[in-house]
Amino acid sequence: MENHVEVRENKLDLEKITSTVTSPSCGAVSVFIVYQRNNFDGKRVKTLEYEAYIPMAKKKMFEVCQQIRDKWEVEKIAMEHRIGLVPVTEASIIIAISSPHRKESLEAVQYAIDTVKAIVPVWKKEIYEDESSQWKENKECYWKSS
Amino acid sequence: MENHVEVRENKLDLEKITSTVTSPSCGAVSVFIVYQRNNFDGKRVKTLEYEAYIPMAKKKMFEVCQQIRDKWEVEKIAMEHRIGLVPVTEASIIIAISSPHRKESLEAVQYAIDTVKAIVPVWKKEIYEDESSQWKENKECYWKSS
Amino acid sequence: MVNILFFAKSRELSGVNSAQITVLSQCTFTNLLENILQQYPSLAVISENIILALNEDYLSKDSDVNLQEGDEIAVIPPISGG
Amino acid sequence: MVNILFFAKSRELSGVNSAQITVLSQCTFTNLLENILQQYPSLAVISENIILALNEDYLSKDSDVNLQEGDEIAVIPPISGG
Repeated sequence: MENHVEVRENKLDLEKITSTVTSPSCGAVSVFIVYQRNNFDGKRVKTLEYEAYIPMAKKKMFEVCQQIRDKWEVEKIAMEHRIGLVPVTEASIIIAISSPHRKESLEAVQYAIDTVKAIVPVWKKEIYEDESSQWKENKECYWKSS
Repeated sequence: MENHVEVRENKLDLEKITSTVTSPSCGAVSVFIVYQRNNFDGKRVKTLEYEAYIPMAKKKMFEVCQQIRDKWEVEKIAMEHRIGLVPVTEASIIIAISSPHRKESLEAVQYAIDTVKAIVPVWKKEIYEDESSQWKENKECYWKSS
Repeated sequence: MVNILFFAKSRELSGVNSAQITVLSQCTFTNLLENILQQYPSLAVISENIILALNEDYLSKDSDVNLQEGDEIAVIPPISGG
Repeated sequence: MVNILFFAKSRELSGVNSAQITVLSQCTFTNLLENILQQYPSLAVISENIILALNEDYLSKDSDVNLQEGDEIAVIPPISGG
């Protein structure tokens, strides 16, 4: 039972993150990746800036791992979130989960991204080509008033 | 709307397959990978041998792509199946699907692997360390009698 | 004459990858399978566990089959891809 | 004295990343938030849209809060990770 959690400033390595969850006894690996889109409501996004309350973010990511293990029989879980400037088309988060059977890892990866978006303290600012910018708000965030 | 389908004898390249489905307008990529396990019912698996009815396999993989597009709004789909000798712990299939929103690609990748296992003519023989071997049968295969 | 392809266990049992055989041009799925089993009796042990494909599409077990010169039939044991 | 951390929009509005402030050692969530808003009035525009964390766990809006010297409070606007 292994949980790997990281918040890092550099580019996420899909191959490496996936390899941390493979094991000779696990047949299925599900991976979910969020890439940064180049537009929002028709405005062209120039770049993205992420910041995190790093120790709490990691703590909450470990809590997500534990919640997954309470619900599904999975083997290994890896999740890495990138912070700092993230160029358009690059990944901001990669979640990889292995399980003996595919149903578990597929359901778990979906739960993982839903829950990360709801409870992990990370913030994204979209910076548009017209130099305006906006802090985004996940719809999964329960204390968002609107 | 792009579908990439391949049946190949060499190692599958996760990074490359995933990159074929990314696009500046697509935020979510879901990937599912099957790795070969080293045991079956307590017998140690030495190696795996896959064979395919290649043109029909590709045709059915394209049909899976079309079924996905009938059901979900996804952007790009890539699926590659490896054949020939596949060492234990290496991947036999990688499916990657991008979509503007995560729910679609997550559901679609699950449907994709379920349907590939049901209709794509590919066969796996497990070769055990005691030199015995066995053709496997997917439980999803409808003309399997037992 | 149609081309017939064998895969996996059906290939091992028949001892060949492919062959050319003569079959009725109009028949039922059941007739066609019986005809193939007569020509390849070693397949009998998996006869309950086989589907046929015609030109890269599965045939339904209750279908009528129209065959033309050069058609490709495949003998398909339970699949195990993925 | 407790440490207070500001992130994202709350950091931009307060103008600081972190500070040390004096608050009541026993209070309700609402008291604590009011106290912080008094000391950082620029946060008023997002006051309906903030949660507080104490030592890396979210505080419930209807909770009573016990604070000790050196505790870490974070002002957390709606998150947008993932």
